[in-house]
This record gives sequence, C-alpha cells and structure tokens, in this order.
Amino acid sequence: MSGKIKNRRLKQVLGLWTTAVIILALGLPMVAHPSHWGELPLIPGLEQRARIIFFHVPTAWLSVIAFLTSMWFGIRYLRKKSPDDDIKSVTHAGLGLLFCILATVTGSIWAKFNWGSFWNWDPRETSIFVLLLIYGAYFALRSAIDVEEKRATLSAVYSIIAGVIAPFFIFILPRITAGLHPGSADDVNSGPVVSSGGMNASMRVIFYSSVAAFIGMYLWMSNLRIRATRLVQAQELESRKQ
Amino acid sequence: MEDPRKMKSFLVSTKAVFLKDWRSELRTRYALSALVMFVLTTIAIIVFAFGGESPSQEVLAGVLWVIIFFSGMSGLARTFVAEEERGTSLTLQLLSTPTAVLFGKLAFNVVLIIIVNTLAVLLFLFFFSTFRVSSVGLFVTTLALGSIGLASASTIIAAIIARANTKGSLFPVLSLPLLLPLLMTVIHATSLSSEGAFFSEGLDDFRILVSYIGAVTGVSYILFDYVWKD
Amino acid sequence: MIDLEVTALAKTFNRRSIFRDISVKVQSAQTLRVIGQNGAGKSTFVKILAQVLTPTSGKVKISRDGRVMKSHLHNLIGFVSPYMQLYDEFTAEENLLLSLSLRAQTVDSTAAKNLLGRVSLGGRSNDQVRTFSSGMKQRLKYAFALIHRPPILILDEPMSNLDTEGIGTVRQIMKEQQDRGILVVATNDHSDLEKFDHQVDLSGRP
Amino acid sequence: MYDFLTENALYVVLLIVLVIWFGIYTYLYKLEGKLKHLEELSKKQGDPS
Repeated sequence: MSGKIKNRRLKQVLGLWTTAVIILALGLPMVAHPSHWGELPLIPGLEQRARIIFFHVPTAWLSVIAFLTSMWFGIRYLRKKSPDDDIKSVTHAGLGLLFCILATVTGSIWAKFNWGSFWNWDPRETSIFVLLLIYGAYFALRSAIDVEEKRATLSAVYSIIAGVIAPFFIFILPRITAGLHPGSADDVNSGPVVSSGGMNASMRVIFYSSVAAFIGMYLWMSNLRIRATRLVQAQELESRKQ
Repeated sequence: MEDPRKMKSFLVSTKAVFLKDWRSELRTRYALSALVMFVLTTIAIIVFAFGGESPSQEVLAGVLWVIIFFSGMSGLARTFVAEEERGTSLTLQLLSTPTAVLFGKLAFNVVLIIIVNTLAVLLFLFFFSTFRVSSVGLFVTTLALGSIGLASASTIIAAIIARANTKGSLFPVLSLPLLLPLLMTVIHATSLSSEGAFFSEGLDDFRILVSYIGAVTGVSYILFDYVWKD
Repeated sequence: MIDLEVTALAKTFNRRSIFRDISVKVQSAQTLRVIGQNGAGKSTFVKILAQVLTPTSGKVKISRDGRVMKSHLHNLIGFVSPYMQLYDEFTAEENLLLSLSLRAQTVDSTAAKNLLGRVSLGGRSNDQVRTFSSGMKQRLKYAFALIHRPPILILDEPMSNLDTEGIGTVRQIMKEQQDRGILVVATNDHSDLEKFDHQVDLSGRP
Repeated sequence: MYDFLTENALYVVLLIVLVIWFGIYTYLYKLEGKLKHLEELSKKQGDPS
C-alpha cells in the first residue's frame, strides 16, 4: 500500500518539477551581462530564440538514448528469448520515434526563424534525419512480419546493425558541410553552447533540470506503454486460446 | 575457426554456395538481367532529364552513385529472396553452416555488383562526355570499395527481408539508412577523383570505407545465425 | 555409435506453446516414432531435431562414440519431407553433388549415380528437377538425404506421393537405416513404422 | 490588444506551453489510473479462486 502512495507522490513531484522548469525556462529575463542568479545570458544572434535549448536539446538526447535502450533490450531478447524484452524494445523505439519527431519539428521551426529556411542539411539535421530513417525502417520491418518471435528477432538484429553503423556518421558528417548549428565546434557566434562557455550557472541549472524532467516523463510514459502492451498481449493470447 | 580443418571445410563450403548461386544465376539470369536493364533505363532517363545541359562534376558523381544504389536495390536481394520464395532455404539449412551461406552469398553479391558497376561506369562515360575521371587509381579504388561495401550491407538486409512478407518494397527502406554513410563517402571520393586529386587525398575516405566494410561484415557474421534459423 | 538426446524441449509460436517438456533418448540401431494429429507440431519437432529450427527452450544433444558433437551437426543428419524443395534448375545428379560439395565432402559422381539407380531415377539423372513429377521428386529426396551416409535419418510423412514400388524402396531404406544408426519417423499412418523403440506423442499437449 | 500581445509574447508562449503541459499531465495521470484498474481486473481473472 505504501508503495502505491509513494508512486503517486513521485508523479506529483514530477508534475510540479516540470511546471517549475517550464515557468523558469520561459519566464526568466535575458540580459546582456547577467550578474546575479536568475538572469539568463543574452547570446548575440540567438536572443530569445535561445530558450529552445531547454526543450529541443533534451528531446534530441532522449531520442538517441531511447534508440540505445531499445537496442539493449533487443540484444537481451536475442540472448534470452523472453517476449517481455521485445515489448520493452518496441516501446522504447516508439517513444524514441516520438521524441525524434519532436526534436525535428521544434528544430526546423526554430531554423526557419533563425536561418531562414526549415531545412539546411546542417550535420545535426542530417544526423536526426538518419535517426528518423532508422526508426522508420525499424517499424516498417516490424509491420511486415506476422510471427511474433520472428518479428522480435529480426527487428532486434536490424536495430543492432543500425547501431553499429550509426557511429560512422560522426566521422563523415563534418566533411559534408560546415555546421550552422549553435553548439557546433566551429560556430562563430556562440561556440559549443552545452559543453562549454555559452551557458551561465542559472541556464545550466535550468537546462539539466529540464533534462531530468524529460527523463522522468520518458520513464513514466514507457512504463505506462509497457504495461498497456502487456495487457493487450495477454488479452490476445486469451482470445486465441478460446 | 582455430582448427585448420574446420577453416578448410568452411572455405570449401563457402565456395560451393557461391558456385551454386552463380550457376543458378547463369541458368535463370534473373538478377543479372534485372540489374542490367535497370542501369540502362535509369541512364536513359537521366540523359533525357538533363537534356543538353552539362551538370557539374559533383552532381555527376552523385548521379552515378544514385544509379548504382538503386540498381543494387533491384538485384542484390535476389539471392536470399529466391531461396525463400522457392522454399529451398530449408534445404540449404540442412546442407551447410550459416557462416558458409552468409559468406558464399556475400561473395556472389560482390561479384554481381562489381559486374553491374563496371557496366554502369562504362555507360556513364559513354553518355556523359563531361564526366571526367582525372585520377584513375583513386576512382577505381573508390568503385571497388564502394561495391564491396554496398554488397556487404545489402546481403544481411536481404537475409532479413527474405523472412518478411513484403520483400521487395522493404529492401530499399531498410538499406538506405545503413548505406548512407557509405554513399556519402564514395560520392565525396568520386568527386575528388574527377577533380584530379592525388591518391593520398582519398586515403581518409578509404579508411572510412574499409572500416565500414569490416564493421558490417563483422556484425553480420555475429548476427546471421539469428536471421537464418527461426 | 551415435546418440540422440532430447531434453525438456519446448517450442512456442506467436507466444503459444506448441509442445513443451519433451525428453527422449535414442541410441544407435534404435527407432523413434513421432505421432500426433495435424497441427500438433510433428514437423516442428523433427525440424528442431534436424537443427534447422531453434527450440524456445530445451536441448538436442547428438553424441558420436560418447563425444558430444558441437558443430557441423547437419552432416550427421539426412532429412526427407514433403515440404522440402530441391533446386529446380539443377539436374537430379547435380542436386546430389551439390549436397556433397556444400558439406565440404568429396564429390563422388559414381556414388550419386548408384543412389539414383537405387530410387529408380537412373535414367533421369541428367534431367532438370523441374521436369519431375511429385513422386519422382519425393524419391529423389531420399537419394538427397542418403548421399552423405548420415547416421541419423529423419523422415517426415515418408510415404507421401509414392507409388507401391516407391513405398517398397523406402521400406528397404528404413530397414537399412535401423541397422546403421538412428531412424526417426514422423507420421500419422501407423503402418509406416510398426516396430519402434521410442515414441513421442504430441497430441493433446498444451 | 495587439501591442499587449507583441510586448508580452514570451508570456503568451509560456501560457500556451503550460496549458499544453497540464493537458499532457492530466492525460497521463488518468491513463495511469485506468491502467491500474485494468491490471487489477486481469489479475483477478488470472486466479480462478
């Protein structure tokens, strides 16, 4: 009983936490030379548009993490052949696709206002595009196989192969175009925003709080989805027996 | 594989798989005719589309690899799909180890794509007089490594889609994300070669291609058992 | 000396159990009969024995002279079934030689010719398989399964598509196999294999 | 009105984002409740006792 109450409390905390992050991320003022806590730096060339970092970057990170998690459960499925691992694998892939689409859409709307066009084939846009293609292919493959064990095995194999090939883009993309993206190593305006420089302490605190909020939401959503899929599959199995 | 006798039997078996596919191909000409016709029609369409224009070397390099990619997509799945459609996969499973099947079919696809790519390049040089190959060594190496890479990724994907219901349409969908790093690299190296760059300038690209081939072949070798046996 | 040991074998299909917890141990010069109604999983079971299907859980262990064989198990097994297809575009003899070369064994065309004579296909050895009738294909499958002299012979529905003469030949082949190694027969027709040492009954299992 | 909206654009965005966020949160919270109910139902179905 106490576990249930704790669980509910945890979700309420997550709700309040995220609300606070949204209010701070969008509400705090931006000034040219932030001197005390609660003032965000005004990055020339980005201005108010810099606020997207609190939402866009965590979704992009999560779409990669979700892909890796899905691949991890795929490997576990191949080793142990437990149907539950496949449910987890497909759930994480589905949420990954959702976050990947969110990151693409938010990024490209932002790009329209900042760079003047929705799509520029900047290296990061190319990599999110590739990630979208991989997710798309993964689900296309799943929908084309009827037998559940075969579907689980083959989609796990595909995601592992994709996971092995994806790192190649890291070596290739810098040769395609110079980066426009804030945060590219060669960005003349702001330099690498997340890894160094660009953010001050307040911004960093909000940014990582936002990442935590997104991860919390992600865990909650995947948990709901896994439980729902289990129920659906149990129901199907029951109806097939009769 | 440490055992030399096992290694020898693996090689003999792989060669047998390759020869079986090759002789079957010579009798039915199924994949080869599809590939050759694909290359011919695509090049004809592109010639008409460009009209009298002479596009830049970079565009031509891209177009050449687009032709090669899609012709590969029309023929490279054949070797696995044919086994599945005719119901002979079970027979092949009874006769040979998964590893020999994988590498035999990989060898077959490499030979097939090299033949088709040579043809595509010859036709390309014939129809597009503006397409220059200034550094032949760089170009030939790119073509060879590109073909092997294309075959290595398509072979494992073909093995996967052979087990699915909608075989044909799924092949390019699954292959494109995996082949993109290869295509980007070979297009880069091809435009280098038409600019007349030194061989050493292509070394970075070749390193990427070789490690790509190694990674794809390695992961196929590890995972093929799961794909091949239900 | 060859041993075939099956322990706690289970297979699920679409998360539905076809059979579970099947154990049997067969030794040289013994026979195993697999029975069960349609859909009970006879073919699935013999495919797992033939190493072309992986079980969901459980093990199939084959040992030769007391040593457990780990790899190249397919070379110890001959398999005949109605759903197995031979290569249509190759001749009967080429199909047999293909079997030897894929197994990395010495390609012996006299042995192939003898075996084809044995299943009364001697006159058609250089014809492509696509010209064969279903009965001839079934007889060719016996030659195909025996060309590498396997110690374990697995027959799924052994008499399907065969005429009286063919049935006689197959009975002879089954008898020889019983002396030489292990014979596994999956069938619903109890006259196919009247005397057997072990039986697996798949009907009525969950 | 127009001036107010342009001057306080950021707060308008904040308001819209908060409304969307509350929507998502309530949806998930309700879903959690429904799912728990269904899980208990299927657990009861599971044991015949």
